[in-house]
Amino acid sequence: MKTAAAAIADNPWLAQRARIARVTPEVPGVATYHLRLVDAQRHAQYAFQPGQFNMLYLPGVGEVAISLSAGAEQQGTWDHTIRAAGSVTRALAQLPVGAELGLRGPYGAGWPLTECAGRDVIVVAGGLGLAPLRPAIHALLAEPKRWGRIHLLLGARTADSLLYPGERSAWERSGLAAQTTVDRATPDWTGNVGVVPLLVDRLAGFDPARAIMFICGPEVMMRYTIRSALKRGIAAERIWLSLERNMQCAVGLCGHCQFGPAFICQDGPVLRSDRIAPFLDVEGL
Amino acid sequence: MDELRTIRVAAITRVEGEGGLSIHVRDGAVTGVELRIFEPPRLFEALLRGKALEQAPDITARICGICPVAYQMSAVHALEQALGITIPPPLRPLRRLLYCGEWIESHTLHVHLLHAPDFFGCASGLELAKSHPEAIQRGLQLRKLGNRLLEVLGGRAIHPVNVAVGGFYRLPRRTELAALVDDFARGLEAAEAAARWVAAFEFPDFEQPYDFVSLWHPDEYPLCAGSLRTSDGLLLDVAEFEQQFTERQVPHSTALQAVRRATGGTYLVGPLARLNHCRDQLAPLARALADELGLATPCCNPYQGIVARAVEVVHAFEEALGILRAYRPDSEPRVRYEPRAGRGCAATEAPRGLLYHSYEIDNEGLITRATIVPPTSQNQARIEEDLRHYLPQILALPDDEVALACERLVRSYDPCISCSTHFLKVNWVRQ
Amino acid sequence: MPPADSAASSRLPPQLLAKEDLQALLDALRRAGYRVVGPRLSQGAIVIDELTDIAELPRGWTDEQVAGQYRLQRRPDEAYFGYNVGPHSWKQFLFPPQATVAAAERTAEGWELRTVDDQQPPYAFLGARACDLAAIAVQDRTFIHAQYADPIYRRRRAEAFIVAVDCGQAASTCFCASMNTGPACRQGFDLLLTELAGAFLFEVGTPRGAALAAGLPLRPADEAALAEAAAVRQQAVAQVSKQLDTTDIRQVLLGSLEHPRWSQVAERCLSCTNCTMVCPTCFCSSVREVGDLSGEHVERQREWDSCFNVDFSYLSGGIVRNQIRARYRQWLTHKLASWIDQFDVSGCVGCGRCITWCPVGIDLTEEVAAIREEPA
Amino acid sequence: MAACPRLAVFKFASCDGCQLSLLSLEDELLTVADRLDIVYFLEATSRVEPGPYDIALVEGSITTPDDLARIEQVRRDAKYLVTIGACATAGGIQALRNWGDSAEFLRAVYATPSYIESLATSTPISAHVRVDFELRGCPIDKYQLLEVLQALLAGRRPRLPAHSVCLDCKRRGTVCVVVAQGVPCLGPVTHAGCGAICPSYDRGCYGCYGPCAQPNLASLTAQLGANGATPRETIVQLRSSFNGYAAEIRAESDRLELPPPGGAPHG
Amino acid sequence: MDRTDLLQELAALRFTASLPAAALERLAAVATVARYAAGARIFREGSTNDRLMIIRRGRVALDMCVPGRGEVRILSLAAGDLLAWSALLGAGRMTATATALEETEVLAIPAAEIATACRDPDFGYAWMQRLAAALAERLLATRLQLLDLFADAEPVARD
Repeated sequence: MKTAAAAIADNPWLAQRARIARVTPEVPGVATYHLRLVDAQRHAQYAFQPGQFNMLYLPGVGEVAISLSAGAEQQGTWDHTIRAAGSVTRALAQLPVGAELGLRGPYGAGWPLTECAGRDVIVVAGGLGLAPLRPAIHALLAEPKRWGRIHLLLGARTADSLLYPGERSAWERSGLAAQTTVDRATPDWTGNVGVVPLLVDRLAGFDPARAIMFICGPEVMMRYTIRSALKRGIAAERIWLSLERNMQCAVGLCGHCQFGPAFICQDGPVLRSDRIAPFLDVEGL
Repeated sequence: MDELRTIRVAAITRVEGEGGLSIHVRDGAVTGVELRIFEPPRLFEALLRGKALEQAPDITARICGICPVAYQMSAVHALEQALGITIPPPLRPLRRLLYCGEWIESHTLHVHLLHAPDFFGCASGLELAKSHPEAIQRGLQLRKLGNRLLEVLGGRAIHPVNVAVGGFYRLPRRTELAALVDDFARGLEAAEAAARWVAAFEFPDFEQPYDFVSLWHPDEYPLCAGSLRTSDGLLLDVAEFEQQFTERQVPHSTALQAVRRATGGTYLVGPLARLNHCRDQLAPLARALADELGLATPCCNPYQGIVARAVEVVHAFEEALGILRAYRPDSEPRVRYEPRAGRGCAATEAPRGLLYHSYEIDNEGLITRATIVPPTSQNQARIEEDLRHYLPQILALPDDEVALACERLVRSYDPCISCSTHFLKVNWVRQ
Repeated sequence: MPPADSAASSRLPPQLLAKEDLQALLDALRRAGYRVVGPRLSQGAIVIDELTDIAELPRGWTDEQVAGQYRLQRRPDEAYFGYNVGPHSWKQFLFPPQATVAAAERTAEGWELRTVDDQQPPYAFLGARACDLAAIAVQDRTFIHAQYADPIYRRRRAEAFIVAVDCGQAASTCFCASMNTGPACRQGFDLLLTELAGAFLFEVGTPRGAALAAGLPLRPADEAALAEAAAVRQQAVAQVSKQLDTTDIRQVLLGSLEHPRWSQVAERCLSCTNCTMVCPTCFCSSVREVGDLSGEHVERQREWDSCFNVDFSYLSGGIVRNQIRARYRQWLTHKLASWIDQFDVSGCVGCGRCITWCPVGIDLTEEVAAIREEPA
Repeated sequence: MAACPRLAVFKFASCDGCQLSLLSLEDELLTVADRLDIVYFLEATSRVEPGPYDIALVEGSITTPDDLARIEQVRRDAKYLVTIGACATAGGIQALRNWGDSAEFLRAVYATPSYIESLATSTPISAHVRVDFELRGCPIDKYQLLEVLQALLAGRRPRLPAHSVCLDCKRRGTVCVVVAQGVPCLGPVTHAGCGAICPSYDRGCYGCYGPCAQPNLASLTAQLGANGATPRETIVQLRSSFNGYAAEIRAESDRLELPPPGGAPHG
Repeated sequence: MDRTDLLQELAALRFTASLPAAALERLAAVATVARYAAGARIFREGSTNDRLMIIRRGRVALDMCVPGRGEVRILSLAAGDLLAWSALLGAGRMTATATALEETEVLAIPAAEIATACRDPDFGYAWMQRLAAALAERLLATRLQLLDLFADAEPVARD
C-alpha cells in the first residue's frame, strides 16, 4: 500500500488532497471553488496550461472533469467554476468551505497561446464555456504586446447567466473588446439579443488573415460559430475549440471520451477545428 | 347483558404474505376464530396451465421467496414422476443439500429475527440485537451460511436457478463445495449453541392433542421423499394425499384450508410433526442434542416449535457437512427425457411443513392441471382451532394483551405469510 | 513502447521438447513463481484458466467455429494444441475485468487517498497464438503509452512470461493474415512451441526464455523436425480463408459515417457487448465508486465496459450514441480506423472472436466489405 | 434527508422475496438498522408507525381494489418511493393473467370465486403512482438494494447499470451458452443486475431482470427462430416470465402475434 | 451622402457586399440615409412600411408583442444587417417592432424600386440570392435560439 508522494508519479489513479479555500457564487447555479492543495509544497509547485482540466473527486460520490478557470496567480488558489448539474457537482455544492476533496491533474491539451503571437485573438464563449477560457484571457491580457487585438464574444441564455460580470469590465479596461449577447432578453436588458455566431458574423476590427479563434460552449454553438468564422475568412487551422465528453480516467486509458480520431481527455479538450469539425456534424458520434 | 367482542386482525394467503385474524366472543365464550388470509390471490395453478413443464420449478419458486427450494423440489419430483424418470442416485444428496440450505436459511430467520423477540418482549430481531447482540449475530451468520449454500448450489439464495426437471442444470465443482466445509463445521457448533439458547426460553404451558402429519422415511430425516405419516398411525403413499386430505374454501380467506377428508378434522404439519414422527432419523448430533435439551416426544406445545426448528437447523448442518465432504461430481447433471403425457404428484418437507404438488402434462410437455397445497393452508384450520382452545385461558386480559398473546401463538407456527411472521394487527370490536 | 523483444537474430537454434516433457515446462514455470494459465475445457469451450497439470490441457480436442457458433469436437489425434482461439483472451489477466484502482478512507481532517497495489503473482501464459501476441502488443500501446501507464497492466505485463504456440490450423473466422498478425508467431514471446506429431519444436525468444529453457530436457531439432514444423505452419496459412481488405481502410470507414449499412447492421446487432468483451484489444472500462454504509471507506473499482452500452456515452446533455447504429459504427470505425489515429496501429488483430461470439453472427469483415462495395 | 431517515417496507401481490433481500444483508443488516429508522416493515418488526416516511420500499403488483387505495396512501406518505422487484416494476408473474380470462382463473383455483376480491389485471406500481426509482429483478439483488439505500442516504442517484446480462457474463468469464451450446438465452436483451447467474449454471438467462436499455428483441427472436427453437422453449418464454408485462416485451409479443401466455391449455 | 459614397458603403456592408457592381449602382441610385436617435421607434409591429433597410451604423432591437407579457425582445441587429424585409412582401406589414438601441443610421431603399429592379433578371437573381442567404442566416440563428443552447452548458464537467 502506497500513500502520497511516491505513488503520484507512477499511478494516474491517485488523487491529491485538496481543500475548498473559498467559494465565490457566480451566476445562478454556478460557483467558483477556490481550491488549495493540502500539501503546501504541491500547492506551490502545481502548474497548468490554460484550457487544461482536473479530475475532482468526492469519495463515495465520484469524479468529475472540470477545467481550471483561474490559476494561483489570481487569488492564490486553483479555481474551478462549476454548475451544480450532476451527482458530483451537486454534492460539491453542498460541501462547506474547508471540506476536503481529491484532485488529479492537470490533464489534456490547453489553448495554444504560442500560436497567438502577433495575431488578433477572438475568444468565443457560450454559457459556462467562458470558464475554461478565462485562464487564457488572463494570460493574453498579461502580455498584451505579444498579440494583436483581443476580442471576447460571449453568449448566454439570459443576462444574469453571463459569467464573470465584474471581471469582464476589468478585462475591457485592460484592452479586451467584449461583446455579449443573450438568448432571452428581460425587459431591462438593452444589450444584444441572439446567438453568438451572429456576433461572429458582425465582428469588426480584426484581420481574418491573421486572426486566431478559441471557442468553448455547447457543441451546437461551436459548430455554427466555426461556420461563421470560416465565412469570415478565418482558416480552419486557426480555429480551436474545447470539447466535452464523459471523461473517466482522464489519461487515455478508459475509452469513454472517444470522439472520431481523438481522445478528448488526452488529445483535447482543446482541439483544432480542421481535425475535429467534420466529425461534429455527424449525428451520434 | 350480552357482551359481544369481535377481535379483528387486519391482514394471510394460500402461500405467503399478509393475513389477519378475527375473534368473536359472546358472553365470555369464543364463538368464532377466523385466520383471515387476504394476501392478493396470484392464481399460480391457473397460470401454470399451458406452460412448459420445464418452467414449473422457476414459476412455482415465485410462490414464496422464503422457501422457493421447497416449491422447486415438490415440482420437480412430481413432474419427474409424471415423466416416468428417476434422477441419477448421485443427485439425491445434492437435492437434499440444497434443501438443507433452505432449512437453515428459513429456520434461522424465523428463530432469530421473527420468533425469538416474542420471548424477550421485543418488537423485532433488530431490537433484540441490542440486548442480545451475540445471539442475533450468531443467528445472522448461521443464516448467511444457509444462503451461501443456496448460492453455491442454486446460483442464488432467493429463487435459485439451478434446479431442473431431471436433476440440475450444472453440478457444482468439487472445489466449490469443499470450500464450504470448514465454515459448515463451525456453523454446526454455532447451530448447537443456538439450539441451547432457544431451549432455555420460557414456554407458555399450552398443549393440544395434535394430529401431526409429515413425511416419514426409514433411512433419513424427511426432506424430499418418504411416505405420509399421521398421528393416528397411517402410513400412506404420497399419491393418496388427495384422497386423505381435502381443501375447503372459507369466505374469510384467499387461502384454501386443508382438513382430513375422512373426519373433517384439522391437522398440523411442520417441524413439530417431523420431529415427533422422525426423531429416530435425526443425524446423531442433532438427536443427541434433542435428548440433551429434554425435548419430549411427542411434543404437543406449539410454542416449542422454535426448539424443533433449532434442532432441525443442527440436523441440516450435520447432514450438509456429510454431503459436502463426500461430494464427487461424477454424474451427468440431469436425466434427458422426451415429453409424454402423464400425471405425477410429490410432497416434500418445506421448512414449514408438507408441501404437496400434483401435475398433469400433455404429450408436448405442457402442463394441463396443477394443484399445490402449501403447508400454511394445511395448518390454517389447526391454528384457528388452537386459538379457540387457547382464548378461554386469556379472555380476562385486556384486549391488547389478548391480541398480543394470540399473535404470539400464531407466530409460533411460522406461518408462511409475511405479516404473521411477525405481526398480526388485531382489531377489537366491542359490540 | 517496449521494442519487440525477440528479433530473429537473438533466437537460439530451434530445439525439441518431447511431448511427455511438457509437464517439465509447466513445472519449471511454476517453480519460477509463475501462476500458469492456459487452455482448459470448460462450459463447452476451450477457455483460459489456471493449469497445474498437463493433463488439464484439452488434449485431443478441437473446435469448429463459424459466425455465431462454436462447437467442441474430438480430434482424430491426441494433439495438445489442435484448436483455435476460444472465448477468452489473455486480456483478462493483464487487464482484469474487475480491479480496485484506488481507495479513500475518511480521517479526522478529511480523506486519506491512496492507490491499491495489485497483489497478483506473475502470470505465465501457455498457448498464446500469433494473434494473441499481436493483441498484447496493441494493448501495450493503450496501457503503457508515453505519458501515463495503467499500473496494473504495466506490472502484470512486465512480469508475464509468454509461451506461444504456432497455429497448425485456422478456423473459418480467422483472418490474421489480412491483419498481418499471423498465423505464425514472429515476436512477443519468451518461448515458442510448434506442435509436431511426436514432439514440440521449441524456440527461445528472450533471454528470460533462455534461462527457463536451460533447465529443460531439450534436444537439438533435426532437419526432419524443422520441415515438419514448416508444414504445420503452412497448413495454418493455407486454412486462413477469411479476408479483410485493409487498403485505405481508415479513409474508407471515416468517409462512410453516413453509410446506409450502419442502419442495416443495427437491425441485427443486439448491442449486447459480446464482441467488445471477447475482443483481445478492446480496453474500455468504467470506474465505480463502492462505499460502505458508513461512508468512511470507499473503493474505486474499475470494470470492463463497452461502447455498446447506452450509458457509456452519457453526457449531462444526454446520451451521445443513443442508437445501436451509432454504437456499432463507433465500435467498428474505432477498431479499424481511428485506432490508427490514436495508436498508430489497427485495433483489430484478425482473431475472429467477435465473429464467432456474436450471438447473431455479425461478421465485421462482411460489414467492411459491404461498405467498400457501395461507397456512400 | 432527516438525520435518521424513516424507512417503510410495503407489500402488495408478491412472494416476499424482495423484502427478504433486506433481511438477507446479514453482514450489513444491523448497520442498515442503525442508519435507517425502520418504522414499518411487517415482515421484520411489530413496530408499526404511520407516515410520513423518507423512503418507502414497495414490493408487489396491484391486483385488488384495496391495493389501489393503499398505494396512493403510500405515495402520499413517502418522500421517495422505490419499487423493489419485478412484481412492483413490471407486474410480476401474476401479470400473465392480464392476457387471460381472470374470472376463469379464479374459478380454476377457488370453488367459490365470489369470496375473492381481485382486479382483472396485475399492474406495476408506476401504472398508478409516481415512482422515484425502480429496482429490477425477480428477486432483486441485495447489494443493488444496498446501493439504492446508500445513494438515497447520500442524496445522489443510485448507480445501477442498464446494460445487458452479456457484459456481466463476460466479466465473470462465463462462456456464452448461445454460441457454445446452442442454448436459448435472453441475456442479450435482459437488464443486468443479477450478476449473470444462469449462464454460469449452464442454462440460458430467463429474463428475471426484465428488458435492458434499448433491447433489440426483434433480432433476438429472429435468431432464436433461426436456430430452430420452438416457441415452447424460447419466444413464449420471453413473455411468460416475470417481466412479460414490461412494455418492450409486450410490444415484441404483439409484433409476433403470439397467442396469450396464460389461460386455457394449448393457449 | 452622395452616390459615390453610398456605393462605397453598400460595397462594404455585409448584406450587400457580395452583390455585383451593377446591382450596387441601382441600389445606390435609390437609397437614402435615415437617422434615428437612441430609443427611437423605426417601425411598429403590424404597421405598413414601404422601405427596406440596411443598418449602416448603430444597433436595432426587434420586439414582438405577446399578450399578457408585453413586448418581448427577439433579436438585436447591427451594422450590415437587413431590416424591414417584410416591406418586399404583400402589404409591407411589419412582423416586429424595431427600436434604435443607440444612435442608428440606416440605408433605406423603397421596396417598389427593388420590385421594379427585379424585373431585370440579372439584378433579380443576384438580389434574391443575397436575400435568401440573409434570411437563411436569420432562420438558423432563430433555430439556435430555440434550442436554448446554454441551458445546461458546462465546459468540461461531466459526472
